[in-house]
Amino acid sequence: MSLEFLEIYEGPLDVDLIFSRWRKWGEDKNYGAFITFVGTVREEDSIEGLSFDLYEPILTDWFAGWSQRASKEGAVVRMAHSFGDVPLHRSSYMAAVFSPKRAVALRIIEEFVEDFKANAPIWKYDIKKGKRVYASDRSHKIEGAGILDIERGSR
Amino acid sequence: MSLEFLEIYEGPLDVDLIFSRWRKWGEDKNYGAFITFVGTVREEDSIEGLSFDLYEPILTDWFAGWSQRASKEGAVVRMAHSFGDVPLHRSSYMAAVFSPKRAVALRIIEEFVEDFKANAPIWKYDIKKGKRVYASDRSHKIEGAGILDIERGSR
Amino acid sequence: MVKVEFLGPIGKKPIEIEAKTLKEVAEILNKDEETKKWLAECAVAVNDKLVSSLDVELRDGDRVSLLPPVCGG
Amino acid sequence: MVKVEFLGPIGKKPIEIEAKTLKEVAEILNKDEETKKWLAECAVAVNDKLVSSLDVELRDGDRVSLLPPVCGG
Repeated sequence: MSLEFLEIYEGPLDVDLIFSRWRKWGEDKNYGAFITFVGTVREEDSIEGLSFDLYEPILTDWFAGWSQRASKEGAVVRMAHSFGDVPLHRSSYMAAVFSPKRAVALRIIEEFVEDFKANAPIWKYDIKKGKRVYASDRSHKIEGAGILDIERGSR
Repeated sequence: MSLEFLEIYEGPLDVDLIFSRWRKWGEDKNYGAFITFVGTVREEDSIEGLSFDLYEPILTDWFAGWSQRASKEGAVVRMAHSFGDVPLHRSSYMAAVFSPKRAVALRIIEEFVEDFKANAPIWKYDIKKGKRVYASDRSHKIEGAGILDIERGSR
Repeated sequence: MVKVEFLGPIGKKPIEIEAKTLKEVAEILNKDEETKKWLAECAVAVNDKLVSSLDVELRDGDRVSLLPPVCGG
Repeated sequence: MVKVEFLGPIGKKPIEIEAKTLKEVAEILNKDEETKKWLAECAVAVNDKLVSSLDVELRDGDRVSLLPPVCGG
């Protein structure tokens, strides 16, 4: 596991540059399969963009767990994510899996991206009329959420 | 379906250039998820590279079928493949899926790449001591193969 | 003293409270109406490690973080 | 006359034969020892469309293609 494989940027990602760097790295390491996922801000619901907060210590732990899991199958995961504002049609998220052969890489990219959506400590806001609006309708409780809610818990 | 979305090149792919062109196209079309698969020639079994033959008319039909299938789910597939020789650590195959949301794209990339491996009319050769050696051990019969083998069929 | 941090959209400054266990933290947070509405939604970390139970002893200087529902990407 | 093409690694030049059906093509190809060994492995296309049965009538100028096992990527 290398922590350099988790990259955090303020504002939109320079997708081509990151892709090219990752590609070269994978070629040098003799990987046969290289899959990338790029998440781009869609124009919808009259938003002006998205904005993100992230909590780096727990994000790093989450990512380290995935690096270990991937390495057991001979694969490597890499990721880049934005914080702050990302305009329409620009990208806030890139994930990649490298492996010697395709089948492992195709499986891991799906599991990695789905788990990222469910558990990575990142918060999304729509930008509307210049203001951040928490995207609560699209957000997911982290596994184990709710333990502090002792009143509801004891009902 | 657009046949321009199937690109065929002699020799290795210029991966960064193709990626960047596809990415820009997807941003302009307002897709939120963009997944790419890149297949790179691994250094193994003392090969000097790989070489490919492909049969374009049937490859085009196969790809057109996939384009239709993807478009029913609001997605787009793109692909680039080499013919002729591809050296070690260079890439011969790129596939991409664009879709508004991630789940469809993650599913389609896997199905597309697996079906490509099973049925696209492309033949692979190892290059050893400057000669092409058909990779028969890694090759797969196309669905429905064997109908001409009437002697075995009538046993 | 234990520091309690409210991450992301909760939009509340950190507070310092006296508590010997995570259960005591929960009791204190339930008394604040603004905070209370987030509690059912939030995961909890102690010193940046997610925890799954309130049976956690706390020491002076420990940090408790509340993580509301996430949506990266 | 029907043209028979041998794609990819079969490495054999196209041939022209007299045949009214794909079944007749199969019978002719089974007589050639070199070609025969590929038949169990090959898919077949008539005028660039894959076919799944020998019950295909052929016309003058039709093309029959043999596609050996594939491995793209």
